[in-house]
Amino acid sequence: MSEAVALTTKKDWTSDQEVRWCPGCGDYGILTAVQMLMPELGVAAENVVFVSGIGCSSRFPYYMNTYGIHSIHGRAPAVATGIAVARPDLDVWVITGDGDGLSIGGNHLIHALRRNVNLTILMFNNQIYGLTKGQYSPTSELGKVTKSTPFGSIDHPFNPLSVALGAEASFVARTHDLDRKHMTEVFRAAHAHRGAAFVEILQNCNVFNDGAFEDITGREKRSEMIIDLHHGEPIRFGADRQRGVVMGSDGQLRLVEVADVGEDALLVHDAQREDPSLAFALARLSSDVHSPTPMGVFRSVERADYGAGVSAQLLQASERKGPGDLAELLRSNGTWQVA
Amino acid sequence: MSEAVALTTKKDWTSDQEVRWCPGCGDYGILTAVQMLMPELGVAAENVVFVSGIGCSSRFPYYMNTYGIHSIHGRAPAVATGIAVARPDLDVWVITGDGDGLSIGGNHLIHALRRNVNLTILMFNNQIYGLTKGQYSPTSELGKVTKSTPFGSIDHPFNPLSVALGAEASFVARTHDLDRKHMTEVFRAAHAHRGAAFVEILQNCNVFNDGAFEDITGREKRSEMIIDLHHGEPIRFGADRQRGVVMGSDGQLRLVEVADVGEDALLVHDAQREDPSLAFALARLSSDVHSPTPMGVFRSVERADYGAGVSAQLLQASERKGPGDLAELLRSNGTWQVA
Amino acid sequence: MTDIEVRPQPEHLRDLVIRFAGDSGDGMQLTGDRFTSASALFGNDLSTFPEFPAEIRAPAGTLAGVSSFQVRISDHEISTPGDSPTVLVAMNPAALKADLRYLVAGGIVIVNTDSFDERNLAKAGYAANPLTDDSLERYRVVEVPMTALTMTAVRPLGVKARDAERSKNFFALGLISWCYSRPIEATYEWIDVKFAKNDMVRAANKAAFTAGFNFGETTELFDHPYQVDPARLPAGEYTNITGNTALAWGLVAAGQCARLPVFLGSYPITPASDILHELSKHKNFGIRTFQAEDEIAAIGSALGAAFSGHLGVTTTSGPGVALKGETISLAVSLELPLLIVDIQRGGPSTGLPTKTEAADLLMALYGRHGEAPLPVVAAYSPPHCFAAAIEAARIALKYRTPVILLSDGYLANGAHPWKLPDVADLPDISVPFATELNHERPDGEMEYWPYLRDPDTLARPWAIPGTPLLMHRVGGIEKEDGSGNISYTAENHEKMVHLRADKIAGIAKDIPLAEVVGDADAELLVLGWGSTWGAIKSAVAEVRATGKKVAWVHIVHLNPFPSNLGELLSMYPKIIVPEMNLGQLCKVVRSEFLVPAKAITKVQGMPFTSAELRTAIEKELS
Amino acid sequence: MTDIEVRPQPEHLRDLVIRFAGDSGDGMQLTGDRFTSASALFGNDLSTFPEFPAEIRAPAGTLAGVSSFQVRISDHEISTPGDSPTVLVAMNPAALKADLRYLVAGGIVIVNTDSFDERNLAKAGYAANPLTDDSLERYRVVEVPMTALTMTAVRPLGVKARDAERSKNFFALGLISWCYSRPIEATYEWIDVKFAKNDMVRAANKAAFTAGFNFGETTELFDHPYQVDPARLPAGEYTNITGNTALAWGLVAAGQCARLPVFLGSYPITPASDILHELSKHKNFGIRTFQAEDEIAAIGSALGAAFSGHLGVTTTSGPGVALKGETISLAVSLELPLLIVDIQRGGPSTGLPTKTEAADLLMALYGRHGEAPLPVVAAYSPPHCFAAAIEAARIALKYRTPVILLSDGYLANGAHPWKLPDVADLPDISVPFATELNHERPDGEMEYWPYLRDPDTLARPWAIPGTPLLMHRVGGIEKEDGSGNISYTAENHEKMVHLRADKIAGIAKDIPLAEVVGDADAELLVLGWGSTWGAIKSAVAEVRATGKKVAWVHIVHLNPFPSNLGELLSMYPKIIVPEMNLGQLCKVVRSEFLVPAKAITKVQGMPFTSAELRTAIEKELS
Ligand SMILES: Cc1ncc(C[n+]2csc(CCOP(=O)(O)OP(=O)(O)O)c2C)c(N)n1
Ligand SMILES: Cc1ncc(C[n+]2csc(CCOP(=O)(O)OP(=O)(O)O)c2C)c(N)n1
Ligand code: SF4
Ligand code: SF4
Ligand SMILES: [Mg+2]
Ligand SMILES: [Mg+2]
Repeated sequence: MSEAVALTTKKDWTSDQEVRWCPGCGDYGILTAVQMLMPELGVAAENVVFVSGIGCSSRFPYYMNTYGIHSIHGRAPAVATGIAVARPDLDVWVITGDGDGLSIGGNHLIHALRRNVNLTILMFNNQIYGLTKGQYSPTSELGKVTKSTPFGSIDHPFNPLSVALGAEASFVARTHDLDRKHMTEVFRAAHAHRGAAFVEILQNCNVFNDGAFEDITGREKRSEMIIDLHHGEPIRFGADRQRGVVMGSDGQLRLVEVADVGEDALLVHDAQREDPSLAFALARLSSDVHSPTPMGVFRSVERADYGAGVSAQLLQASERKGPGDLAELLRSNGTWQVA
Repeated sequence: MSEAVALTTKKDWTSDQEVRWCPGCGDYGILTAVQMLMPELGVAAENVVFVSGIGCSSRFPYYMNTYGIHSIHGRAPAVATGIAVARPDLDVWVITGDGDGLSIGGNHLIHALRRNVNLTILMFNNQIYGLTKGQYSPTSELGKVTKSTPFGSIDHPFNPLSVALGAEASFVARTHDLDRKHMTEVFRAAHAHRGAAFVEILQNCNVFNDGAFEDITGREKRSEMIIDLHHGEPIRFGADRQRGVVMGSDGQLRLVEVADVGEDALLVHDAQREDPSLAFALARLSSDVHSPTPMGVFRSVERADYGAGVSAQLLQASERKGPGDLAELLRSNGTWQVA
Repeated sequence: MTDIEVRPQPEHLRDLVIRFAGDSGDGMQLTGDRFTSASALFGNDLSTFPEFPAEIRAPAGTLAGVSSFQVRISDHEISTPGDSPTVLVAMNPAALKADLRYLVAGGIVIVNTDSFDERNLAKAGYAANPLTDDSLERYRVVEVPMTALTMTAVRPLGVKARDAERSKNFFALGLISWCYSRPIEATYEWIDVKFAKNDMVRAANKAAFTAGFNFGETTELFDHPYQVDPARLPAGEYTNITGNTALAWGLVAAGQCARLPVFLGSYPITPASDILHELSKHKNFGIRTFQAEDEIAAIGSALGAAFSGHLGVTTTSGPGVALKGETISLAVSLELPLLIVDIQRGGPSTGLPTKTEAADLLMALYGRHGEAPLPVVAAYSPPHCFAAAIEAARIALKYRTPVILLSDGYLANGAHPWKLPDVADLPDISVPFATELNHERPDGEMEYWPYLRDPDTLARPWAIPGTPLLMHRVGGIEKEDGSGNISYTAENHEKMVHLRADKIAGIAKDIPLAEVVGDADAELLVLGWGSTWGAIKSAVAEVRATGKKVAWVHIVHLNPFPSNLGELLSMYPKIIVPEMNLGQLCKVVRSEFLVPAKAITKVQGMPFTSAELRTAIEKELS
Repeated sequence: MTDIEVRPQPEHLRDLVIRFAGDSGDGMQLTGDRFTSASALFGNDLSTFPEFPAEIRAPAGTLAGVSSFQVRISDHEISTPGDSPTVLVAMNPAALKADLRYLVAGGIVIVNTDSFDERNLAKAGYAANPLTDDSLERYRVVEVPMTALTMTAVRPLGVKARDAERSKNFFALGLISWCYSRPIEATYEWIDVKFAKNDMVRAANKAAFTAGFNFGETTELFDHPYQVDPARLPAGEYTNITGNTALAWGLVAAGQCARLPVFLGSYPITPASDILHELSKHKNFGIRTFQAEDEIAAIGSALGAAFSGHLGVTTTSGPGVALKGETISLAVSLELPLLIVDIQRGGPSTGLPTKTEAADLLMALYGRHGEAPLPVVAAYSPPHCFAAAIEAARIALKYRTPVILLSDGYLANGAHPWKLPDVADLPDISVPFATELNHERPDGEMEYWPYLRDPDTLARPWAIPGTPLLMHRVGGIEKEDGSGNISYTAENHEKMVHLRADKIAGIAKDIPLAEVVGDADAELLVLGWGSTWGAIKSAVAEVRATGKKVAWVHIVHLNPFPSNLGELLSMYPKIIVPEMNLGQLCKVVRSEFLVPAKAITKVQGMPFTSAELRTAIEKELS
């Protein structure tokens, strides 16, 4: 497609709708990152569809000058599946939140991932229900005090990446709203992936859950707290890349000082491995957002894309039987003549 | 409770309802295993509730002489959560199928697991929709030809254990309908676990998916094809326990000949490890049911049980504020007198 | 088979109702189907009524396990499978016990005596053997040791005992084929095709069939066979079709007539699953079938496909429609074409999954939050499911609205001959996609307004992804009339609520007027909808045959109603509405037209018999 | 504050309607709330009507971002927040632009002049500054540089400019408090508590409040303040309460009155979430609140809790009820007590989430597959939500049935003084659990039949887990009358369908008769339900005050209807039914009673004004 597409700028991808997020909301940064990335992707705006559910994050499609559906709570992956299966020629994005995508919409999400529907799924994880004014979400930490948990939440949270990996996702990544460059790289890779690409974006809700990710995303904290994953490279991090990750023969990942174990002992990241176990282990490396946390592309493996598969079966059928003939179909169970 | 409970036999746990599964269905064996286990569990029948959704497997509660609800398709975990949270004193079991539990009911299942609701969940996985006469299910293999996939399924299947582990399950196990002894051990362990215990049971549907698991569960095949997991023991299998599992420094599990690597190199199974990554890797060891497949308890870790947590908050509240006083509550926003 | 020629002359019957009854494992559905096809090809008019348990295979020999297939064949036009069979084929005691009650007094019972042993009698709940006590004296009992005879015929082929026994339904079919002079060649051919893959089974079934046929002839079973001549149906080419097949083909046709690819998002559920099965076979028509994870995803995907320019369809039964309510409400708000097919079954809740009912009408009309009106269309016979599907699609596409199409378990599984339409005569229901900017801004710039309506139909334009310049966003929040931008203003909301209502109400202009069948000047009007059509048709005919006057209106469009319905209803002092529910359409017409309509209800998981309706009508007339 | 003593004598008003309008960030809801509380404690009767955007914080300064709070206070009993304010406090141009239309001609506009700069005027879409052109000449405009004055008052405390500016709503509150002679001590105390954690903010708000109060007094703002005397309400202890709080407390009370623990399974949704929030605070009442993963799990868990012997409740709004339909149908089949609370909002689909509507009635009555009848109860005022919750629970428990309780966004967020009931006078709605085997088998053995009904109420016994010997299974498949075993037989199904219907219909015997308010002998009857109560009440009173006759019946029970409703309706030649939908109750009474009832509809996301209804009534009378 790309060559056919005229050069565009951020402006071309920006709709005329006024953006209605709270001042300071992390969503703005994500919107900008996407609007600035689109011109580089070589797709025509008329071939792009953004589908969302309900939530602050789900207002996103209104702000993109593309086709879009602001559907209902939790159902975006289902609606998007219909679009991607009906029209494999389209570039379909799903915008969802931690409540929209993991609470009410959890089932649609994991099925879209397992089927590997060709969707670029961005989950804005702010660990809270924003639009409904601050109840805890499936990613809120234990003990969280919110409007619906005045004595603290006792719900063990989901790790979105574990859920996705447990659900056969072929592409899984994580980024955060404060680093546009990182977001852009991750989004580009997700978009390039054929099939379902799941991206968790740590997003700050400055009104109902301000600073949730500060411990790892804060400018001064990042170098020590963010473990940036690169396929084929030993996993190292820290201001001087002095720390690393190793796998023990007991099947447990551990953080180490590179000096102690030597570069060669470090685990080499393999995002393309068929078996999702390594990606899963990396996703569990930090059980919260207060210790060193891997970011980037955890998993990216090739697998037949669902919509293409459906189309292929149609093609085969027509090739085998020829295009459908209605008159013939009506006679297919045997007929008789009445004179 | 146990000492209070009178001794019972299988008969006491068998309801007067006639069993309506197809002759030869794997469900019979599972029912027998459960009915024979109950007397050993030291619970009184009146404190036990079986909850199911819809499906052949979901007819199960009718056959148990306990309290029971045959609810609606996919919703058993939600209904059971209400029971277990309202009445932590009860012993609540969930019976579901691969369609009931992983297709329409997937979301309720993963949320019950993450919350660690005190439920013993038995999923009858026959890789087919039985009750609706044979459509493919979320666990059906690629290419499966069924009533709804005359040209073969193109849906990449779920691995039920991966889904459960990705959803924070604290207890995850697998067994099969042909080995009552193994089922009994696994069910006993699942029941003993406080919190959500998820058990996948490979079950043969001899009418619509006969022999789906034969390659691993067939009497003569088991020794070479079933890897029986035991906490704290090196993972070995084979007629002469000649094969084993090792973890490479690249984070990949491999099957090996024990002779080649030596006993000490073998991976020691640790079901009690906080990090679910090892259990996950073991769950991915076989990507189908035609190669050596681990069975038994993959994961069993202690974590606060949800219903108990809810009750604890109620208790704390009463202790802090004293029992609720309605008259006081009505005045809590300030009042004024009109003479 | 030359010996067939010399057989005694058959006695002619005008009409025959046979009920095949046996254990779920006995293959009665197959037997009934074959008998039906043979009769269809022979040219009889016919109507079938299969009944089977909710369990896949309830315990063998029990009442719960009985599976029956009732078929009526005749030499004249008929519209029901017959109130009560004249012949009952009972393969085991449970079948006899369960179905004898339906048999006409003096009817023929053909039993497989081999199955009447202690165990089976006990399982069926018989204290004594009904064949030996006098409990069957009111009937003509024909005892045939079918199992033994089948064995003798089949074992020589080297078939194992257990398998040989399995062929006994073909023995029964052969026997009945002789009794009622059915052509047999077609059945031999069918067996060849059906069991092509398994020589042994094929041979066994053929042998059993032949043995049954010859047994009828050689023994003194009846002194002569019977014969039902072909019916004088309107000239044309016919096929025998069930409602679900007709509906599936109607959807295929709708796609062709609209020149759109069809997208079916569905989740299996009895009795709707067969539509998914049928459509999934026809991928060469460009039909995409998607088995979703649940009903909500099914309709969600169909809605997404509709947005993308496909004919979006979702098929289900009552419980599924209940789940789809929120998404249907979204579809009403998005104003996109969408078909929701509800094959009704017994409720509430799981209810009676394999039995019929028509109690989802009010849910179809009102089962959504907010003011969310949509058209409702109901099929009235198995063949009509074809036309109903095309009509529902026509309305959905032309008015950009979700449409609910109602059928039920009785139509779904029942079969009836269908005079094939000429494909060339099918309506063109295609609609144009929007391709141009349609609104001029104050600054003279052109832009696209997704909610700028056609003044005539009030339908909004349908611009699909891939169309340059028409990029736009739609959503469930209230939209500004015209621009479609989010709007929370009071006036706009009221306007949009009325526009959506007026759009649906306006469809009345675009559907056929209701027509009175029978005596326009009668005192009593029978108002019907859906599958009661067959029973009402014959009941009305029977009553009128006695010289009494009665009028009948059967409506296909339940929202909006035909524009002349109110006027028609007001012409009759008495109105009765037979429904397989507690009076749902009756409620609506009473409210709409303030007429004293009276509901005639039956909620038994079974269709009305014409006798029941005849009685109801006569009661009103006297 | 001694200087307050020497102020000029206030002029007495009988009634005052103030509308505070500003940016979402300006804290208008807080200001309005405080003014309301002060007036409540002062003894006025009052009624409030908050309005806010669906966005958390729509862009500052835009029309979309305007948040308003209308409050009416009076010295006599009132039932509405007033049709149009006499005073509008506009904190910025957008607020003026958005809300001026509501103001009575000649009304007072108090504006914060500091916010009327180029940028804000542009954002609000003003070409020219309305304060300088003549566009406000029909009003009395009071210009106050609130931001600047607040700054001067607050900066000395060392507050940062940005924060200081934030206190301007307290300046406005102080100013209004002087103008309308509100007691101020309570507000000082409230600020102390509310901002206890932040000394700086506390001090700032207090300073701003005082500055505003003094500004009113010291400047020549008005030549004198106004005063609204306490209302002569029935003697008793009062609190000011919103519908959602009253409903939540009603659920707490229901648990106490039933001597059952309450289990709330809920999923957050506007405007119902506050009920979840409120109940989650009261764990010391043994109330369990469970925030489920979705609405289906919410009701599923509540149903499970009901099976286990709790008072199961689920709270939601329209979209949630649409999702719960299948489970409600299960609850109908299981015949377990369950409360489904629907706080209605603008639809269809996501619609107008923060605005009110009453268009879920038909869904509540019919939105399920199969014949699945259930009782429907509707609250009519904020305080009535308390009693309505107890009544809904009473019916659910006594008849073992799901009950839908309807409220709406207007009741949910609106506040009204409530004369506290004496807790001792609340009804005992407890029901006994089954503890004994209840059926004797032929062999003389006793067993438990879960569907053996009370001949009187037709309710089935409620045996909860933990009860020895009463182990039993229930499910959604049709059940045999009595034993509750699965049954597919025709007769039993019909019997059960009628039993379920009769049980609900029979509740009519157990609810109060409908009562006529006003002129029993009038020509016209106004039939109302739900939150239209307030507007109908004053409209009827106004019309009658002019000497015309009108009768009014307001029903709380929408299914079944009070047993005398049909008789009452038949007595009036003219019937109008005001509804915030397209005429849903109207549809039902026309059908039930064949009366020519006429719908008066308003679907604007806003309640009827009494003027609108007065006009409607007078139109009918002339
Ligand atoms: C069926 C339904 N249930 C509930 C709601 C109310 N609701 C809207 S958004 C939302 C959660 C939003 O949280 P999230 O998905 O995390 O998005 P965020 O606002 O945090 O970006 C809820 C519960 C709804 N709109 N529809
Ligand atoms: C809401 C709803 N959708 C669909 C169905 C139809 N249905 C009943 S069981 C079933 C699937 C059964 O498969 P599974 O859960 O694997 O159970 P099995 O019969 O194989 O034991 C389906 C689709 C239903 N009863 N309710
Ligand atoms: S509430 Fe939170 S998430 Fe929503 S717009 Fe405001 S800051 Fe962003
Ligand atoms: S259909 Fe399959 S799963 Fe169901 S009862 Fe029969 S054999 Fe068992
Ligand atoms: Mg969120
Ligand atoms: Mg299954």
